[in-house]
Amino acid sequence: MIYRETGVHHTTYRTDMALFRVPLARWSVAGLLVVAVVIPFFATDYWFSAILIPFLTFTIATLGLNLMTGYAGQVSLGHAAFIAVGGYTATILLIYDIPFLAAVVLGGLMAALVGLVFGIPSARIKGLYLAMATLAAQFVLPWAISRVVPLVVPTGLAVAGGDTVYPPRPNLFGLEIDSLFERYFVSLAILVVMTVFAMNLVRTRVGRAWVAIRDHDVAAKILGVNITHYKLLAFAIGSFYAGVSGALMVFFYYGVAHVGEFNLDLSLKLLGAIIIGGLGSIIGSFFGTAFIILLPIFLNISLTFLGNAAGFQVSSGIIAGIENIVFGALVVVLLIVEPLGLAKFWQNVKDYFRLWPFSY
Amino acid sequence: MDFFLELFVNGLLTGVLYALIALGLVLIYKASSVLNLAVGEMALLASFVVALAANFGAPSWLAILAGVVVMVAFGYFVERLAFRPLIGQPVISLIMATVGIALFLRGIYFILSNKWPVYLVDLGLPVDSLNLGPVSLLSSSVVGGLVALLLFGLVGYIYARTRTGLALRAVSDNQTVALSLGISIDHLWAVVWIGAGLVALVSGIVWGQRIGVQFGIAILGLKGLPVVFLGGLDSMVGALLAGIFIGVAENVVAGYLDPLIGGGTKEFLPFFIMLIALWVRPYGFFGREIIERV
Amino acid sequence: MAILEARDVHIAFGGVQALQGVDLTLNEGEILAVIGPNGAGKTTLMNCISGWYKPDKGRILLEGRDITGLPADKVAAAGIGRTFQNTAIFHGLTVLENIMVGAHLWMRSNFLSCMLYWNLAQKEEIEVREFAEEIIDFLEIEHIRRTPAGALPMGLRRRVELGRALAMRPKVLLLDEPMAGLNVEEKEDMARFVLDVNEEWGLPVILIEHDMGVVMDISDRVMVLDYGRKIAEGTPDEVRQNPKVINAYLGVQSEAV
Amino acid sequence: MRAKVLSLVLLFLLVAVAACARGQAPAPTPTQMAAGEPAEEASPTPKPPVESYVIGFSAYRTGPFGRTGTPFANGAVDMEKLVNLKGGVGGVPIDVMDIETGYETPRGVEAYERAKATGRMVAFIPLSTGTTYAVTPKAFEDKVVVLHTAYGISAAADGETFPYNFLAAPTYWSGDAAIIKWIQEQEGGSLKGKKIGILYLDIDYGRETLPLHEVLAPKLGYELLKYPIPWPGLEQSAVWTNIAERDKPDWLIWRLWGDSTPTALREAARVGYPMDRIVGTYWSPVAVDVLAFNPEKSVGVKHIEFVTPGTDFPVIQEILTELYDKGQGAGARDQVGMELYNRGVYNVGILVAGMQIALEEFGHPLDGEKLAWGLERVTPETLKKYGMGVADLAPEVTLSDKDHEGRGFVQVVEWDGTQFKPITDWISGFREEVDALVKQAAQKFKEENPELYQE
Repeated sequence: MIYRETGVHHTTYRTDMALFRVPLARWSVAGLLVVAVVIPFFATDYWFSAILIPFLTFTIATLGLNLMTGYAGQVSLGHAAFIAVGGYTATILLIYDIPFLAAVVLGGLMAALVGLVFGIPSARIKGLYLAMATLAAQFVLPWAISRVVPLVVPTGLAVAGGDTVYPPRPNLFGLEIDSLFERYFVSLAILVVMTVFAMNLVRTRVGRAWVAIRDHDVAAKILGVNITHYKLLAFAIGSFYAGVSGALMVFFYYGVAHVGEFNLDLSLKLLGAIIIGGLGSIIGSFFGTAFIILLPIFLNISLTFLGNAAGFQVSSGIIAGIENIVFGALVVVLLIVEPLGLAKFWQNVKDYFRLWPFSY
Repeated sequence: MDFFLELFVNGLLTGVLYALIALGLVLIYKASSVLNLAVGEMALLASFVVALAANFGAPSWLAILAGVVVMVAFGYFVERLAFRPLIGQPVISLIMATVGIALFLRGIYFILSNKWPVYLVDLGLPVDSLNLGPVSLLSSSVVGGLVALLLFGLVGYIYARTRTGLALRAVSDNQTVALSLGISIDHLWAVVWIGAGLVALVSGIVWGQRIGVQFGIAILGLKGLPVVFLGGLDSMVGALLAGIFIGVAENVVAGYLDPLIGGGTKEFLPFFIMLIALWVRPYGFFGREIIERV
Repeated sequence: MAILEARDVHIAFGGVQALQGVDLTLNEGEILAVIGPNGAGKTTLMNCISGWYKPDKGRILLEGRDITGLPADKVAAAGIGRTFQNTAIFHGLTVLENIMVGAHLWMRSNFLSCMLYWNLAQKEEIEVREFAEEIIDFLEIEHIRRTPAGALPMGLRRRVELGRALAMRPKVLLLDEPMAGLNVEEKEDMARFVLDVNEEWGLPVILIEHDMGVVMDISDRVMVLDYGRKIAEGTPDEVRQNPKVINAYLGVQSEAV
Repeated sequence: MRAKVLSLVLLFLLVAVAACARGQAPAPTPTQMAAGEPAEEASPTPKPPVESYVIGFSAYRTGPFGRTGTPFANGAVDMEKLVNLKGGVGGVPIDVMDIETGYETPRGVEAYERAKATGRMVAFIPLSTGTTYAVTPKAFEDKVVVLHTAYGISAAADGETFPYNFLAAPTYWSGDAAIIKWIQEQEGGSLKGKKIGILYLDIDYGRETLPLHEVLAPKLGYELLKYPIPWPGLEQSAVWTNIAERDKPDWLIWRLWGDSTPTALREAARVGYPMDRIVGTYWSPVAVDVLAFNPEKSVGVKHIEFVTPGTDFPVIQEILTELYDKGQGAGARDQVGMELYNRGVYNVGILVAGMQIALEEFGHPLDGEKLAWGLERVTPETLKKYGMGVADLAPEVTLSDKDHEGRGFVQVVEWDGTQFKPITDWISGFREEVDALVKQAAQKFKEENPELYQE
């Protein structure tokens, strides 16, 4: 957040090591939370369903991927498959009357377990070769889901062989989570908790070990870090986040578990989100999600808007084409201009204000 | 036996075409350690351009020439505008850049195909089915396979016998050393991207004959991935052999297993083979192992 | 009293016999320098000791306990800390965090408590922070504690690496060319730190170094490797006089000069 | 340089956000469009009571199915223009919000919400199974008609369970039942001992009719052979070798979609499987698939239709003369009259018919609930009267509050080298079995989603 260090002195390590060291940072985080709480009172249905809720749910997934890939350096091309595992598990558990929160957590745990299994090759291989092993997850898991789900779900939309499942409406301690407003707040609360967890992880022993492995695995091992253990932990935690976000996507965003949504495209998008947002940066995950998930929508709307303002009758196909071109070019330009991602750009802004107004 | 033979031969031909996609990946990886995820989109654009030109009544040679011009220009500009400024960036950023380029190419394809829908690369090649004894083949596949092998031979020759090839081998061995020997990396990257564009042109035409000019060609880029990982990211021979191996294996296994277990083996098998290969030989069967030094 | 012993270590890569029956003894509280021409097998010996290579033959004992063939992280846990010839700091971490990674070994909080930053985790983090600050004070790098390590010049990197190894609270410290690429002032600083580590912390040190002046000044004993064999061992003065050494190493150098 | 680029990006983002804050894409407003056109002059009504009626449309001219999505989208947009040229719905123009989604469900959901944000959306055309699944529960709440012609949720044929979902076209089950019926006729009335293969994409859509065949096969005595094709199905030679060398089925029913279809055609030609023994479902092989393989070699291949392809209909002719001759057509002229194009026309047409019927009863302003009421009164007669010519394309649709399918009549069409031509009248079959499946599936949906039925 905004950092103004001037005049701030810590007298104990305890305060110096707090999550937000500077009062202003604390205040701006609090301010942001207030905004997040106030927004829904003004948001329209469109903002809820098309922008806010997808942003919240996808961000959890990007956070997980960033822990796994950005911090621990384990590139995954199968994140969407882990999302699917979490979403389906949670849905099925909800059908079997498991309480909402437990279903979400168990969905995450199931995804973590599966992620762990696909993370095993990381003990021997790394980089692109490991990415390929996770790509296999993207092909194997949906297949497995479409075979297993019809066996477990007592009902199912299609009469036979159906892997599309509508979850029952979740309820939290007896209160039905129904309106967009409630969905927003539950997602927001879970995202905040997950974000705090992620921030705690990366500033402590675990996070340091991950970055150490990412930056120099030989040195990390020789310093006594059990590399295999921490790589697997990264897979498990990253997939856990994916699973939780999958559960929320199914419950609050799509309203249905449909295996077709969790495809390779989504995996690539999430990977793009963390690269563009900033590898190894929590706030980068937020920026990246906004860029990848929301920018195409913004582009589409504004191109249509501009086209009309200029008096052109443009077919939506042309607009979509331009949208793709602009988006693809933006990705490349951004990588050239700011290779460390939007988070670095943000950091520059912060640094500028660090000692403001006495920046000499 | 006939059954097996037919599966085998058809798998073989498909495999050569997989190898063709993989060749585009290997070329770029060898020179710059980038996994080019836009390889499918490049083929798509190439086949679309050729098909469009043919659709407008251009004779075959002119249509192909149009494709060559577009792909050379593409290779040159993409290196110039996107990859040269990215030199020195982490590999993952470079890969992401290829995803950006893929989106860019898709956009162009969408706009053009919306205006001029074309369906097929029609170069007047025979499309009849061919019967070699008990085995039925598509003549276009046979032609495609031969073209692919020819291309492999050509690229192999360039690598082995020409000055540029020598420089390319030097760069793939060690970039810094090659630089200090006065080899211009910029120049080589441009050559490689243009080369990859031309390989994409060939695979676009061949696949466009097989499955029509359609978005599916872009998806085919994925099929190249298990192939290169099995063969080793930096080995052309590996790409060829792994392509053939995967083509044959998936076809034969799917032919025998599908009726038994209810299908689905075909899209998986390459990835299963790849997973196992990654366990047994983490750097592919022809790839170079990365030895870590402290 | 020997704290670390290597007995008859052999290792070969392909056809190259990198080490052929090397013995090494490190006594408590001493600085042992290992010298030898390039390719003599010094770093290979370090890698064998720290568990990165598994010797083909021979044993390595730490305080009498056999640590041969243990994975590197277990060797580290047993009490061997080291630095690297080509610095291997973690670019993405700050100096402070780099040093705290060194403390990873003896930290006990698991990922769950880290996630919650609760109780044990917080207490331990603060404790490690205090310890890390001591090291930072000791190495005189307070001003860069929050700088990303990737942005540091070589001299500071070497210092950070030393700090990181110290944070492991090792029983033995292996320093692989800690002065390579440093200028004269930095070398002096580094030599002073090595001596302080040895005296104030009471740590036995194995030092690989090319700079003969430094070696002769600060080491208690010197061991000379050539072509994977030990050709001499003794006090600096003894080694200096040893004709084999002069021939194999100093001799070559003086001829070249 | 760096700062400049970044500020440009930021500026662009600002514009985007500003545009977004309006909550809707200001898609081509039909009022502007119709301005100055003859229709406007003819009707002296000073100001329409409502600005327009919005039909949300998740179109895809891009993405993996862009090739097949394009003619459909163009048909829908052209029909919108034609309807507005003719004065819209009781003087109110319709606004087909053609939002590109690339066949992605998140974008489809966004399109739904964007159209809803206008406050005037009466209907939504999802055009993808995933989007249909995702918007259906929303439609219950928003009371907006979701029109999914011959795709989406087959159980929605049960209008009592799905008050706002309309197929207005046969379900997959009706389609396959009709195919079996037709094959039975071709085989002289008996299927005993015949082998019928189903070549299907191994996803929900492909698998959907298997239960029907499992009921019908023992009853009629045919052997059911299953050929699943894994997604995306660009390489199928093993399956086809099996078909040709081992099983040799008498007929093949196709349930493919998109890029897998031309590949299947090519493989059929390779192994020499007779084209005239292939009968596809509504979505494969369509004209664009055949063109992507080889028009001459595909002669005889068939699929079933719920609208008649071709240009020999007044409504299509009007589109050609009023729009394409004046250079205002949405797409390529040679795609007009393709079955996918005509389906787009039909989609908008049937909604307009429903609106006109509702208008007679309620007057302006209309909403989704009134539109649903109107659609439930679509019969061949009312469609003729209100459907602006689409009755010619699909003459046998009869909807009611119980039946949102419309009796499930299909037509078998055959490729003659240049286009698909109908070779049968409107047929249907095995209604009892199909109805049982619909009932069963609808019941399951009801049990799974009790909260949609509270009140």
